[in-house]
Amino acid sequence: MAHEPQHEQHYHDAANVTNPEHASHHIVTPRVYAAVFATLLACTALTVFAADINLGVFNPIIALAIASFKGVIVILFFMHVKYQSRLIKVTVGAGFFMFLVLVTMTLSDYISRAWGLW
Amino acid sequence: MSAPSNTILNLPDQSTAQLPRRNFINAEHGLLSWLFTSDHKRIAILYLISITFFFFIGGAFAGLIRLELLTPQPDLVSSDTYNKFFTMHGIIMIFLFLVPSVPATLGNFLIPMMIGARDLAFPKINLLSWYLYVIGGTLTLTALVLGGVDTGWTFTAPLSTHYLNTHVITTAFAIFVAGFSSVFTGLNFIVTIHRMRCPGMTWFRMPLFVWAHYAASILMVLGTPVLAIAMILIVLERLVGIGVFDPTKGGDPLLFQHLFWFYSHPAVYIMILPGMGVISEVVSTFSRKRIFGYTAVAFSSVAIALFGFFVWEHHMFIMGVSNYSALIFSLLTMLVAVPSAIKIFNWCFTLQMGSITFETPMLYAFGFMGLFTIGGLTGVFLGSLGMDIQLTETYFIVAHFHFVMVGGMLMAFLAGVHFWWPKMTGRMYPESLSKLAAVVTFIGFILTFMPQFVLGYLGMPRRYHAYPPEFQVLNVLSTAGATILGIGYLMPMIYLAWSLKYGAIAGNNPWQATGLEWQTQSPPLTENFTEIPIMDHEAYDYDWLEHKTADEVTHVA
Amino acid sequence: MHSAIANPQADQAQQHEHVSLPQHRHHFATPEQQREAGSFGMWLFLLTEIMFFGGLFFAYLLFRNWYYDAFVTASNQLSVPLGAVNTAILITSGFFMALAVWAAEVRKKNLLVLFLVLTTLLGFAFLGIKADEYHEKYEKHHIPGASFDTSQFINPAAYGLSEKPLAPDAAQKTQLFFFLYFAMTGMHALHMVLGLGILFWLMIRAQRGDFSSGYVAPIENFGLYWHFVDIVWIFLFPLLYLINRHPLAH
Amino acid sequence: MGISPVLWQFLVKWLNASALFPREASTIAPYMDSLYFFLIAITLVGVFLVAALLVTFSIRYRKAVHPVATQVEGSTLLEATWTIIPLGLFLICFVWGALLYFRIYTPPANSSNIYIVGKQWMWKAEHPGGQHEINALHVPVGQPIQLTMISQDVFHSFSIPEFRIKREVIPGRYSTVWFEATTPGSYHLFCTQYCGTNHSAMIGTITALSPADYKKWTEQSTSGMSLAQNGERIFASMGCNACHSGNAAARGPNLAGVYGSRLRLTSGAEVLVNEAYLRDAILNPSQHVTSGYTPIMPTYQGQISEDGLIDLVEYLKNLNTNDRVQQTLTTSQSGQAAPQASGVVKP
Repeated sequence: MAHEPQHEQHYHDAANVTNPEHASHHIVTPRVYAAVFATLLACTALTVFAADINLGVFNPIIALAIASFKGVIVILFFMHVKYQSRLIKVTVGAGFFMFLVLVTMTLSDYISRAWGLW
Repeated sequence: MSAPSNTILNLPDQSTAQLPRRNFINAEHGLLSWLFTSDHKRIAILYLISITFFFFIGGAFAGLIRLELLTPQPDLVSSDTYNKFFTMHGIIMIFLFLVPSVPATLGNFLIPMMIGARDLAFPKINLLSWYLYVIGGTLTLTALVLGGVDTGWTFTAPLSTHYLNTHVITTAFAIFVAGFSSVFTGLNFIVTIHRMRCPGMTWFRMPLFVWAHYAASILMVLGTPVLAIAMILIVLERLVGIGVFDPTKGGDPLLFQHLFWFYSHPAVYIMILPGMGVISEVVSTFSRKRIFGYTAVAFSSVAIALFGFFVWEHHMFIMGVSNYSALIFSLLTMLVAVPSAIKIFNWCFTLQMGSITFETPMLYAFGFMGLFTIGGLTGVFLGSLGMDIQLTETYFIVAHFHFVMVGGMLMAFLAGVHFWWPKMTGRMYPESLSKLAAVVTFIGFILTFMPQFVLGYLGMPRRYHAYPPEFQVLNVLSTAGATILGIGYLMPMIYLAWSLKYGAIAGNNPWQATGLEWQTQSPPLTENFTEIPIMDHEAYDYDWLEHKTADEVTHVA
Repeated sequence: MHSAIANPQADQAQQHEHVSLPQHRHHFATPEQQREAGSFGMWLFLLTEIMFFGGLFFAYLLFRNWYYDAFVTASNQLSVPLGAVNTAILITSGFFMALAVWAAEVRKKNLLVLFLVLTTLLGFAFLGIKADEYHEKYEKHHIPGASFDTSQFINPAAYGLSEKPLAPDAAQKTQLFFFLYFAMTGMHALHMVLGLGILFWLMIRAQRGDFSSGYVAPIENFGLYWHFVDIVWIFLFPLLYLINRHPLAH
Repeated sequence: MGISPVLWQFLVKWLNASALFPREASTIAPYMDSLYFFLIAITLVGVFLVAALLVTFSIRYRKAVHPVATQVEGSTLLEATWTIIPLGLFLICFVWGALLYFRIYTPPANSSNIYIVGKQWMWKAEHPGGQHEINALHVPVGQPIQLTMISQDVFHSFSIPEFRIKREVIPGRYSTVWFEATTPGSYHLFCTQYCGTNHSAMIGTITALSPADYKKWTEQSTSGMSLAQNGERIFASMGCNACHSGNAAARGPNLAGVYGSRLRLTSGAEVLVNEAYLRDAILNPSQHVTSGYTPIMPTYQGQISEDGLIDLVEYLKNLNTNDRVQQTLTTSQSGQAAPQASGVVKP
């Protein structure tokens, strides 16, 4: 079932030079899905477990790290981004980048409000 | 190129000229064929009609506002009514006119044609986006008919959430829905520009109009959802009263400001970027010259889109944000002014060594360049932290954004409508009348908004129903200008309608322009091109145009 | 450069006669172009969703930092077992959705329908548990608004809880937590409900055999949507349920 | 033919008032105006440059004169020029503006404080000496005045164009601005942030008086009780003194001399005690528990008005010794039964 992602029977249209990022289609096997699924379940258990230990400031960091890891593997495998064109990868990146802009730039106000006395 | 003349206008022999027998307008008949169309050109026409409708409603409110401000006393209407007037003026003009104006009409019509595609990537979503716009517009009108809303278009919390009893929820919902219309338009454009370009149409062969729309679409897709969530929070706050924005319950009213301006600052670039695209096309065509520094102009659009996301806090400099944060945002604001300066100078130098003619679109484009320069540079006043203290929330800021939005965007919109009118309808507008309209608009505009800069520095606050008598003279000047401006806007409305039936037949390419949209018949076929074109030359290649053989024109007689 | 007109459709039709499908729309040169455009469009839509939830996530982040104690106490009122089970259910639902995409791609109609049904059932299970949690909040007067009651946080001992009592001003801030809890999970649930509606439509079309001949774009794009909803929950779960689960050690 | 009388009247009116620029009536005004003139100069140069280019090129390269365009690709040098020069100018505007901003929002140490409370649709000014004004503010010339402002409801904005100052008045948080008037006279006070129905009626008059006149005005318009005295009364009547008595065994920290000091909180943070801190500690006490104390103070959110909070803050600012606190406490304890158990968390 699985094809190599590059250079196989899917066509590269010579006339359509405008789409060099044109990616061939890739079918992910159930085995990969199952592995990802198992990892996700394990991570869920891990995050519940980690929440019960007092690690101070590291609790939220670990929780978010696990959540981010889960999110990334869902995006890469369930959502096929690993096998997609660079355009899609950049698009996904852009979404999270803008979210970070929203958070960090807004926080630049909230964090430094107390610095001055006004 | 024998006898020098003052025009490039190249019309077919009017005694024999005919509109193409088959085109997108007569392809199907009946109202339903329009309401259920998936043709991007027909949707563009639907948009054109609906935004014109809302423009004149918004304009009527502007007229009423100026009329009230003719005298210092609050004599024409009550304070509440006045507040509803400027709120409606703002909401209608921004969300229902400026944001969709160029992208949803000209962009919708032209982007597929310019990149050699048969339609946008998602025609049904395009139609859906028009329906969402109509629903948003209808809800706004509903709020208006039910008694109006007086939050100001900025919906400042906690005023909008706890202290007003007008139709805030209806209006917020209207903006939410209209916002999704804009998201879908932007999404459609991005996918179309990435995926639907014809063979040979590389990124750097695209007209700058397409680049500008690409940049604006990025802003629409990434910015608008944040406005949507801000509006939802306003509605929930009103319904449940929960206090995210209420300081007595532990919330922060500035959080709303952050979320709101995260969209609403990029929104001004959503409004102006497509206008800049129009100006690039017009200036190039009427000076018969490739745009000076094509790449710089293209990248400056993208730079504006990117930097546009990093400057929103300059709307809040005196609102109690951290002073250090204000420093960062002020610096970034200065940076975002640079790409606009690049564009202005590149347009100017496009004229150099050109062969310039002065048709109506070019006059509007000149108007744009002058007014946008003033509008842009007065923006630097407001981005400069200390100066902002004196100028913000006064008529200076009103004048500034009207210079950018009306002097800039509306001029560009009119330039574009005149420029592509022959393509969209197959007929010419009356040239001398339209030149008069362009001049009247320019004079009216200057007279309306120049006095407001002075008023602003004198300290007259915006959104004031009554004002101290010493400000009257300048306000009278402004109202007088608004009257002239109103005439300037009514004129195109009338003669363009007239030209639909009586205008001269335009032929395929009356301006001898290079874009792919001009190489096909006017009005175009439903499928745009009988065969998908191949782009084998750069954008704005006037040599190619001159040597192009007749059979390269896609034409169905 | 004299021949400025080509006919790529004809060329491609020669190269790829097998790809001519009834779902192919006229304005796309090739089905491949159509499919890529569809998936790219879906991704852009998901970007808007990221920014949409982003606003809520930022509000959460801000108030959690300002009113940490209130958020911890309020968060401890949520049931971790229910939340964890729901996470597992949603992940499983996503797993079946991924398998459904695979089944469509390898053109196995019955498997596709089966996986779609399983996805849907698990989606409903998630919403059922969520509804139960909402109901519990309702009974405890933890729904923000007029009936919101903070006494449980001010005097937990009277309710048989081992929580650290909150000062009244801090206890009021628990309302912010619950508001964000309902806003975020509610917005997430709304996306689930819309998704389930689309799933029904997809099941009917799948049963009809629409997706068994190589035309998988709707399944694929809906899969993206469904996984995105998963991801939102993957972040909501630790943020809302697991803020600080060891109050005595604190 | 002459000018029509209506128009003439307008012109006279306009020219008699400040025609293009407002009067300079504070020490900040000249700084603001010089930046303004600099920015206007940039704008004029920019506009004339663009206009000159447009006109020159339009005349020299119009079709009749220049029938065939010469294609030019661009010029990196020229483009770099009009990237770098505007950037440089804009950066100057940034630095200059930032310096001015910090000047306007950083009150000098010797400034005297006046409290402003904004509400729909009026301004209340409260002088420490107990003078209360509505939609008016009397200030002395030659003395830096700091305004500590708060809103009872929505955003307002306190603007005196002739002084070139403006600051948003925020609900739930003090904001400050300062000025030093230079010329006696009366000036406009505007609310510039849209605040509802009568936004345009939320105006007032600033009267700058010579020091002698100001002294006279102060004596004439005193209400007889200073803000601090009023605050002391509230302090006693709300039962604050029961815990904040200054005794070693008191349940609340000693408040004498707390203003201006640095406090360590139970959360570990170290904060400077200023007006904002004092106000917030009264409304959200559990977030401002001084290290070594337990979070037993109830919130006074909704129980004291912003004016009352100002009185309390002003009282605490001037509280140097606990003598009077303990005195009041003894009287109130002997006079009646135990005071309201205000320090105890309500069940």
